[in-house]
Amino acid sequence: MLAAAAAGLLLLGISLAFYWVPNAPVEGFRQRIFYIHVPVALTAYACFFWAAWKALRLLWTRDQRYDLESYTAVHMGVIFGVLTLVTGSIWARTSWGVWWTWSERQLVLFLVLFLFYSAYFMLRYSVDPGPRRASMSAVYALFGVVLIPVSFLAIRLAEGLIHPVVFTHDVGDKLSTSQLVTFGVCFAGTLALAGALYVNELTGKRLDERLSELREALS
Amino acid sequence: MTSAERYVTAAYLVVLAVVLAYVVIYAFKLSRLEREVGELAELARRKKEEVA
Amino acid sequence: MTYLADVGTLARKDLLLELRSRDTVPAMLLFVVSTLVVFNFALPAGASAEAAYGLLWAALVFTAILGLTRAFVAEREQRVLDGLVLAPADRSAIWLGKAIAVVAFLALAEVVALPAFALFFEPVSWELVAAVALASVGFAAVGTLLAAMAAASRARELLLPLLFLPLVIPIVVGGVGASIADDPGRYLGFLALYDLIFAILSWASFEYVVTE
Amino acid sequence: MISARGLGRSFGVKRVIRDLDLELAERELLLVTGPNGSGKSTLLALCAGLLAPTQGELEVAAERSRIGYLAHEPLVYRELTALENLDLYGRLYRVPERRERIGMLLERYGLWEARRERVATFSRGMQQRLALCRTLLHEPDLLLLDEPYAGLDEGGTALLDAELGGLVGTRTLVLATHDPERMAPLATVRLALA
Repeated sequence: MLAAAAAGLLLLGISLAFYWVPNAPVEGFRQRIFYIHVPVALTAYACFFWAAWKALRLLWTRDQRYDLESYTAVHMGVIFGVLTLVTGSIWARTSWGVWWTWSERQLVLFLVLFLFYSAYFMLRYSVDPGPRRASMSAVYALFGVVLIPVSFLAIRLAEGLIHPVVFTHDVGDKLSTSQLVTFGVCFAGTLALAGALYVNELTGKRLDERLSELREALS
Repeated sequence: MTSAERYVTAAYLVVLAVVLAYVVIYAFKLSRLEREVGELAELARRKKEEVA
Repeated sequence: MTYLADVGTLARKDLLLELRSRDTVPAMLLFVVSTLVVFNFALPAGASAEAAYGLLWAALVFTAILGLTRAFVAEREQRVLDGLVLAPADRSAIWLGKAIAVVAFLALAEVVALPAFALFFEPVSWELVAAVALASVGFAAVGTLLAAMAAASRARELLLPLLFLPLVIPIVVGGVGASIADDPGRYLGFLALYDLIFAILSWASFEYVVTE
Repeated sequence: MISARGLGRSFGVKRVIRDLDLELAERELLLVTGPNGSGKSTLLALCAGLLAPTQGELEVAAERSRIGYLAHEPLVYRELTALENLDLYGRLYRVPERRERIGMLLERYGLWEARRERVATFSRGMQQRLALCRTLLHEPDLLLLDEPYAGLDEGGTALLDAELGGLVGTRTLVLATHDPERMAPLATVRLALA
């Protein structure tokens, strides 16, 4: 269901982004990356918040099934985070001719988050499975969503300081109706995609766990 | 194709490629799970025979 | 009141342990001075004053990591942490006591590092001292919690910097800002905000890291 | 005092304790026996609250401050002296008349002379004696003792025998040992883990 919705919405969204929306006044054709880059980034945030919500539920109820759910959500968040970095890098290349720029807030923030959540995986791999690992991972996932606004603030503060040149897109300006519709469809599509992947991955991880239990019981 | 068009297309293709890569990795995982289930079924069958 | 008494008991124990074994603070002092000397050679001739302040903050972060990797060694050796966790004291008191000890060790390192920096590189302003003080609290708050996590893992000392560095990037931004910007107040305010947010978060979540 | 229903604990996929039912009333003595790796220490850590069950339920009707837990490790700082360690725990447990109580225990367990020496210099037996002092310091209602005789010499064994003899019937005791002979006559409940 979710997968079908994701496929449909994304196909529709991409067609809209390529064939329906008019070129942006200043940026021209290259502005169309917006319709994939920003929805993917917002979806990554959504995944991280979902992970933190599940982490909070785990610490609240001590119900161990939330551990796998939180872990899977972080996993999806990192996939979408990497996509944000790559599409953002391409956007930087078309706009300013460089593959990386420290003056693009979103991009820098995602680099910090990527490092942070990579350490989450290191933490999980380095602790034996059990309730202790579940609650430590949950605490770390919670720190992640607090780090997002704090880092964002820090990056804004740093901009004026270290890299005084600030580039601007015209996406910050008001979006036209057609732009808004295209963006909405694409965002719904990436969200549905993340949801479908999340459900799939969660089932797979649970299956893995059950199988090892079965193996233990049989041996 | 202008260079802007190429880059925009590339951005969308990257997303597609990552999703496809995920599907491929998942296919490998599925086949591993299938093999493991097979092994466990075999193990269970042998245990049952031993008991009988 | 009993809470504060517990915190005092635990913090005093950490200071006593350090006084007895003297293995963390001397290492931190030596490390921070060595780092400054290395940075002198890492900076190209004619590099700006701003660059020197940036390197000072890098040196402080790594010194904090050095101290934090030792934070739970005494507890880990003989599973003493289990003994403390079982005691009727609130578990957050263990975090607070340890964080106070870490701040004390960092302060000692900084008392040496800042004059050394002033001697080797650039003058030290009051804003910089305030920023370093605020940053030490942030390092200790977040670092103590993460050190407890790292101590429970197999990777141990290896894991701590990986967990710690992404979380303290905002401290570095605030610290460098307070050192070189025209309006350091904004950056000091940001550091105070960081301390407040992450101290509360670490204080509230420490229990979940040391219990099941 | 302790009641377990379908209690289980796994470490990863390895299930150390499975489907354990247990009822222990106040002032009883539970003797837990079994070979190495059978889950004795895990059961005691579960009762102490250090570990959480992964299956089933476990209720322990004693507050954290009323439990005394003797582990494999003595749970004391190696770089502190015997006196400093006991003082730390005495403060945390809010033991009334702390100094007198600590002095009495150190005297009884033959550690008075060594009270100002670092634990790192102690022999295994002395560390076990100190661990016993730490466990008994706050006069707990529920005592969880994991191999309490480990490392003790004849003198230490006799001291512990006398101590346990005095505690039986007035406190709830859970004793884990791979050598069941010693405490067998006093046990009111026995649990053999496989």
